[in-house]
Amino acid sequence: MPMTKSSNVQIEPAKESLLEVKQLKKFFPVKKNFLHLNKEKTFVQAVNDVSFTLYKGETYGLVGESGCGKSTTGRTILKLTDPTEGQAIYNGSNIFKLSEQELRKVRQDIQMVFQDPYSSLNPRKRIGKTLEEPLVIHNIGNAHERTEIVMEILHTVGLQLEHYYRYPHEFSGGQRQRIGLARALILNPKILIMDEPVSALDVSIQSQILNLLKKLQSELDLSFLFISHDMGVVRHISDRIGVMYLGRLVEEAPTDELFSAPLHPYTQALLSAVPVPKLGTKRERVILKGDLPSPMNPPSGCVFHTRCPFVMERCKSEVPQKKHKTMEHHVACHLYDE
Amino acid sequence: MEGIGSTLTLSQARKKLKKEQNELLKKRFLSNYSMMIGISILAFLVLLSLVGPLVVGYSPYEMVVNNRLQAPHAEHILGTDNFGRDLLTRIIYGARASIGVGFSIAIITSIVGLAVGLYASFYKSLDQILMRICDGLMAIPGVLLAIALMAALGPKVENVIIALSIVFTPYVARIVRSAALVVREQTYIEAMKSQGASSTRIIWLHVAPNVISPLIVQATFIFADSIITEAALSFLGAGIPAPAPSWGNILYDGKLTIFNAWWMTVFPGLLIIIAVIGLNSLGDGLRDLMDPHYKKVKKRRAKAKA
Amino acid sequence: MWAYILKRLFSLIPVLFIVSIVIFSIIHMTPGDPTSYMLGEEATEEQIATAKTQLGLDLPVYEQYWNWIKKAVAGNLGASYHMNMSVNEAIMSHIGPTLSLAILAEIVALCIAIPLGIIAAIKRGTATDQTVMGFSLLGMGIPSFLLALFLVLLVGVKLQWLPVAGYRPLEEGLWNHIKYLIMPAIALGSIQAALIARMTRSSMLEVLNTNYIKMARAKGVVEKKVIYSHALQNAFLPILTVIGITFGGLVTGAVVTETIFNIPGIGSLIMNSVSKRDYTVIQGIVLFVTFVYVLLNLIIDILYGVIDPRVRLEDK
Amino acid sequence: MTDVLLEINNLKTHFYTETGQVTAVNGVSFAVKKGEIVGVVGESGCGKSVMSQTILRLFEEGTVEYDGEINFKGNNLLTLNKKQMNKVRGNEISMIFQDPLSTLNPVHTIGRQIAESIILHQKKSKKEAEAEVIELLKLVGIPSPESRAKEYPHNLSGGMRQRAMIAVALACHPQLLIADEPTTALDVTIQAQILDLMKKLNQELNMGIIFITHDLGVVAELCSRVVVMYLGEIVEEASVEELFSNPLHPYTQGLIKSIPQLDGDRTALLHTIEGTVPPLTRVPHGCRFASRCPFADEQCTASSPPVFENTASQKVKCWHFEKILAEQRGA
Amino acid sequence: GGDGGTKKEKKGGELRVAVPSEPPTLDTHVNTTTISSNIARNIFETLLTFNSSGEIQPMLVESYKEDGNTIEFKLRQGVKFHNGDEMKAKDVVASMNRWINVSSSGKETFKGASFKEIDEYTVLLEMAQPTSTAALVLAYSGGEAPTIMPASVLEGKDPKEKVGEYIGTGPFQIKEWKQNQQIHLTKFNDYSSREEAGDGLAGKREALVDDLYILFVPDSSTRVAGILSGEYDAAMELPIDSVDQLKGNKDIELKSVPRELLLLYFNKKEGLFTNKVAREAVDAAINKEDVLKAAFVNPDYYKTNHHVMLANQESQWYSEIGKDKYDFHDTDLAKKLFAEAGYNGEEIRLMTSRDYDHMYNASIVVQEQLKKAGINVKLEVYDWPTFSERRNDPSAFDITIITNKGKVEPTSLVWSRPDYVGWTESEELNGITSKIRQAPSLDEARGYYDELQAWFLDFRPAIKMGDGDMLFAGRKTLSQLEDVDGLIFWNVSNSK
Ligand SMILES: Nc1ncnc2c1ncn2[C@@H]1O[C@H](COP(=O)(O)OP(=O)(O)OP(=O)(O)O)[C@@H](O)[C@H]1O
Ligand SMILES: Nc1ncnc2c1ncn2[C@@H]1O[C@H](COP(=O)(O)OP(=O)(O)OP(=O)(O)O)[C@@H](O)[C@H]1O
Ligand SMILES: [Mg+2]
Ligand SMILES: [Mg+2]
Repeated sequence: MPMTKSSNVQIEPAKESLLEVKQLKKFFPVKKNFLHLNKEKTFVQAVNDVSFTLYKGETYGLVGESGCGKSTTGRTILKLTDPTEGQAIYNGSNIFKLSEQELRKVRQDIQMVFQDPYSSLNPRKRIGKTLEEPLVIHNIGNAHERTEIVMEILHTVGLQLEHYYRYPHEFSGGQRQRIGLARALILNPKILIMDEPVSALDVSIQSQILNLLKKLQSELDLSFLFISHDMGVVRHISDRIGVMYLGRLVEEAPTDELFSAPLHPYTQALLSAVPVPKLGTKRERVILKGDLPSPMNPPSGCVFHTRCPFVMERCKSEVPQKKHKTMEHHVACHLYDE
Repeated sequence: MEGIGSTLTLSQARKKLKKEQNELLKKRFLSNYSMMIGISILAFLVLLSLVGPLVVGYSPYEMVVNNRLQAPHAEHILGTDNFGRDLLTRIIYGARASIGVGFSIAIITSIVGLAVGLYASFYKSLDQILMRICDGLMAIPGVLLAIALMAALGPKVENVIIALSIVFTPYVARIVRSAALVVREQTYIEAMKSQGASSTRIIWLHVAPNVISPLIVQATFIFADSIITEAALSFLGAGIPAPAPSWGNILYDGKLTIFNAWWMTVFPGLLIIIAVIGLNSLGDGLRDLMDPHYKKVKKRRAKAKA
Repeated sequence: MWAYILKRLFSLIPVLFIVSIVIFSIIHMTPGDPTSYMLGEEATEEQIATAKTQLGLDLPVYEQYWNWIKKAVAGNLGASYHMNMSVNEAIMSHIGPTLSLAILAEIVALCIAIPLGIIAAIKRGTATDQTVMGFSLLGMGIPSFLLALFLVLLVGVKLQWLPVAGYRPLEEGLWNHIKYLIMPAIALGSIQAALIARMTRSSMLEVLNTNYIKMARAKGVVEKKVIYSHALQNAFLPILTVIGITFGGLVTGAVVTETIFNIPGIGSLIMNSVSKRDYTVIQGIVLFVTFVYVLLNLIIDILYGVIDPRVRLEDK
Repeated sequence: MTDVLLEINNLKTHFYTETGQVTAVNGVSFAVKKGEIVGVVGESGCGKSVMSQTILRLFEEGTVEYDGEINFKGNNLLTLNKKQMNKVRGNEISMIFQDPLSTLNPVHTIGRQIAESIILHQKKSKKEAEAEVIELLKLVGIPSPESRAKEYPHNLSGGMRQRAMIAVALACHPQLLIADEPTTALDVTIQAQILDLMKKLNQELNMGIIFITHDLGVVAELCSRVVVMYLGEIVEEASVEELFSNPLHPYTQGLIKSIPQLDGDRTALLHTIEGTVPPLTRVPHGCRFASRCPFADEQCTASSPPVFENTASQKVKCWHFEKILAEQRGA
Repeated sequence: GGDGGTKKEKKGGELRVAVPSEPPTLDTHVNTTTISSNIARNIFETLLTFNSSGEIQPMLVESYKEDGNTIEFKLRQGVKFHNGDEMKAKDVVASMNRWINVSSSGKETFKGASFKEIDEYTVLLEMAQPTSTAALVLAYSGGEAPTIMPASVLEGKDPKEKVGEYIGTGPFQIKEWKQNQQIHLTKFNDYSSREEAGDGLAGKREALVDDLYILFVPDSSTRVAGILSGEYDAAMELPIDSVDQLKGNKDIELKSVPRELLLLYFNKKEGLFTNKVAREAVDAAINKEDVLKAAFVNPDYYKTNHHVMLANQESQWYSEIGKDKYDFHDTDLAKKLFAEAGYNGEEIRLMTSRDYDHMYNASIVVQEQLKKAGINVKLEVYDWPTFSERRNDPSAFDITIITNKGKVEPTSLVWSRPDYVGWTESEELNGITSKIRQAPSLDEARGYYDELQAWFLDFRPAIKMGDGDMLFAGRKTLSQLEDVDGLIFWNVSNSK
């Protein structure tokens, strides 16, 4: 397949872009023993130069190695941690530059489901109250109506009315995850950032939830940023998928294209490693060799070169640039240089 | 999933559930022994200070010097003080002053200290300022502050309360801050932020409930401490104006005669302890009411008996 | 971290400056002046007036302040009006007893409080819990002077085990030193213990139900270690804070105990200076104590971070 | 046979809540042999985690009551005293919790938490333990383990925490490992690595594993036997081959159909099981799945089905299993 | 030579005395506090002194001769200061002239007087007029005692500046003063004692203990506990409420001396009590014995004394005047008198301080008694420095109750001073005072005491309630413990 030149590709605004993340960087300083005075500061480069666009009504799946910065990307977009660099353009303004007041409005539109469902629930609050909270914050309905809404949403995510009065520790992992989802859904957001929203659900409920999400999306024109490890789930829900590795976005493509023709060696390895719930259908796995690199001192050049089966000399020194295969499919890998 | 059961049954179920929860709330409240004990003790004390004066046969100032320091006997149930005044009467009249002072100070310091501690834990720049103010306030001797305030504003109970509140607030603030520093790093606080909750809301509705239990402990301590300290201040002319009784100044009078009149220290001391127990039980009960893990222990006991 | 420490230490300057102004104003707002004590009960008005002129108390307040702060900046806090020594000396000579007493009392308090608080928390709702907490309420409610006097009468007068009052510096032998401090330390310590025990209990209760405690148990860690190494550390911030506060309070607030046991500490120095209106000493002590508190709290704040790595005091 | 490592008999776990007693695990029985990997799947909230924590008796004393037997190497764990129990915990049986952030102690470094059990149970020095910690972290695929060992849980990503948890659990080479959704936060490459590790340990050390998961792919890859739970009960138990080729319980069938596929049409709605799980406070009298079951009839709502044995290795708790079996054969 | 006490006399050892407060200074010339003079007189000595029956005796002088406007003192020879120098006339002149200059009693009694050196061992006091009380005042070792210190200490200094070096001729010398803790005195080995037997403050003085510790113990219960446990060998100012405990202990000897005059002062500059009738009304309203009882608890420890001097001075100063009226109190009369004085319900401020329990307790009772007479009395309690400031402010109070120390002669009683609390100003009083002071002899002066007493009861610059005792106790290991205007620590041995 001939590769288009990266330089002169113009992406037509076929769809209305809703959220645009540009060159996002987030470095965490590494806490040192405070007696070591003179050492240089080191950073965990959790997110390094990530850009992508979320269009209206679409789902952007974010996959990648554990610890590669997916959650951090999600949290940073909402400015839950301060970004080191970069922009997140929503409604024409940079979220990172907003005043607290404006930020709060944006946060009504962009909701987040946290990866860790238990710790994201206040242990002292009954679930009902926790769920009502966003309604109160944004002045929706009166006390009675709010209770109604909450009970409704509990039901929607497959929980019972009784659960309204329970405390978080009385729930199972999957139930908590659904509570997190309910909390994010309750405000009718425009964008939903979901960090592993179904990982703790059994497939039957998972499918209910995924169906629900799809339904909501089509009805309300929602956009999702969907972070997950479950390739099956991602495939099912996403329109486009970004693959991250060690803080960088290495490949981005429409779902079908990614699954049928993954370009980046990491993506290929990833797809090959998915376990299949059928016996005897073991696939040929691309086994990644080499040590896992650390985000504290990522490898020079292409961050994947230490484990890449196709590694070349230049990979070790040169950072690969983004190259477009089609308008929507691009990859950062030297293999596809002309 | 999409089939949200028939709306009718659903709303019925909701109603039933709400009723059930209301009953549970009542039950929870009533089965909260600490709280009940606390409320009864405090109610008793409040009643004592309100109705007591109408019942006793003496005036708190009425003195027969010749009867000074009589041990408890029929005529003076709790004995007499060093001026021959009826101790019971003075203790009853003193209740109003002491509980009033103790309560007001405990409440004021709790509220102000809570606010200061929470905001300090939340905003780094404020932290520097507020905590340094606290350091300074803690360093200024309370007695001096009290004398100065009394001189400036006159010896009134309100001023005692102001002075002692200033003295005690930093303690509360620091305790609250320390607990809040941990709470504010929790993921659920981040979750609230992501929901667009204002800082005020997060601080008061989400962080505050999580720091309440150390606050309660500190507040009870302050309650007791201020009852006693008030009396120490009245030595400097900064307390409840003499010869009005308060538990604290009865105690201090008792200290001078501690070698031969135990009743002058024991009775007011006992009342202070009772009041502390009352307030504390109330606090514990409040705490338990908010503790998601607590009720069950009760349940088990109930069951074990059955 | 160092930057943070430096920043905090730097903040001492404005703090001390403001405190100095505040204390100066308070002192001059307070009626009475050093002469009332200096000259005795039967002093004449004329004597008082001359004394005031001598002491420079007739100057305008700002001038007095200026004269004082000039020297204070250089570390000279002035001379006591009443004591035959400089304020620096006065503080130094009184800090020893106070420190010894405070440390001993804190040890007593911690030895009683932490185990009791923990036991109460573990045995929540049981008779043990109620007994322990009952005692701690007793400790909270009982005025310190009563406890002190009770100890004096019982241990000092009746049993004659320990001297009733007084103070011997460490140079006169460790036992001689300690012997005089045991009773006051117990009197102070047990009241502090009451507060710390309750704080320990309530903080522990917050922690004992968490999942990581479950996890520690799942690892087969013995209960004692679960409590002391896993739960306590998580619950320790408020406890540390009260320890800090009570320790700070011991530096200044042990007035009653110091008086009853006749220990020449900072507390009684403050009280004495206030009742003698020894302005320079009051000012000096307040600055000194502010300094101590800022330092103490800095240490505590740093310890917060050590104990609980989640606590962030600096902005990232 | 003596090669049974763990045998659970009619295990019940009751919680006391305000609204009354809740039985989260209701009469579960199954066994794990030495060196066997048993998968546990089931509805979210069906009691998998509760069951696994019950094995180690981890609930707050006084809020729960256990019933039944948990025989581990011939000893009933429910009757052991604290001291004996502590010898078992972490050493002979260890556990990977579902929720890695809240189960890691926030104030201890990862390294310390892993070293703790090594020092405790293997009586090793601190130094030795530290070296072992690095090894373990490497084993579970955490990059730059030396520096990561010194970090606190909140500094790690979800997957790293989970791997740290796994390292804690594997630290003492337990005879039985209970893994409660150990790989949910891991990407598939790491997951594959972890699964390989478990398999290796399983074979080399003859370690028994109870593997709770929702990922039927993982089950297929790893387990030899599977237990399917629904609302506190085991509804089906089968060898992994039988489960995928011949699921008998309607719930199991529903589960398998609900899996999102890596191929085929991805725009269509996923298959779901109709209805919702009834709350534990209102469990139906008869078959607990009846309200959602396409095969349900009066018998189902009237009385709870017993456990039927289809083959030596496949048991199912359904009145209609024969009908279903027949249908499946026909299909 | 005197043979001292009869009890077993052990030399050496230490004596630990608990006193309630710390002296502001030991410079006796400028200080009126009891505690200060009490400690200082172990270090410093005066030219003259009193024996136990209140008669004037020589101390540092061999002899003295009064002659109209002058008194000539012959100094004892060989008296050593603690710094080793011998006491000579120039030291006496320097000390006494400074004293006349700075002390209020010096200024009052010796206005225009000065000391002159005649030769090395003779000094001459020249006064503006003959003064009957001169020797008395010079012998007084209470507040503002005219003690002798080396001229070298005083030279070149502003007389008003406090002396920082305490060098005297007394039997003890100062070793160390630990602020807020104790004063440590040691035996002065070169002390040259008088030869006469010890009697009161006069006669032989000998430090029988090597170390004398004066411990500052502000808390009265601690003093009691300390003496009970043996921590202290002696303790001053014990609370009268603990008498039972102390008496019950067989190792302790409890003693008391009359010490204080309890007086109610009127603000005669401003307010209701500028009116004599109002002052009379207060007198009628008060039951003095009740007040005394509240202040001094036990009839054994107070005297219902009607005249202005202390009851134990009656051998010197006594007057029958007013004795019959002492018990008089009549609430109705008081009401009538108040009405007559034009009192109509305004608030009367009774000011007191809790730093002195006697004052405070008395005030509480007075307030109650005045209330009974229909007076709207407000009690205002202040700490001592505030009190001290306010009592000098005519607009700050109406009544206050103060305990004053007894004085050797009536004209130095403080209520008579126009600049003291209450501001007593009366030509008549000035007349009587001069008469007493300028009487050619003390006996003659005593004759005017009745006159003074009559004036006091008529004018009522203050109301005298009675006398109160100071309670002190010593362990029985002490050979003796006496109080003459304060405890005496020489000639006391400790067999502990
Ligand atoms: N402490 C508790 N008190 C009361 N009920 C509880 C408690 N813990 C769990 N439950 C209830 O027990 C049931 C089983 O929970 P469990 O955590 O075992 O589910 P699970 O099978 O692990 O589900 P998931 O796959 O979602 O983690 C749930 O319905 C839950 O609500
Ligand atoms: N608060 C923090 N302080 C320091 N480092 C952090 C912090 N949070 C995350 N990191 C680091 O940032 C990197 C990316 O973490 P992140 O949580 O975004 O990963 P992730 O892609 O979500 O991984 P996973 O799939 O395992 O959840 C990791 O190396 C992690 O250690
Ligand atoms: Mg993540
Ligand atoms: Mg679970």
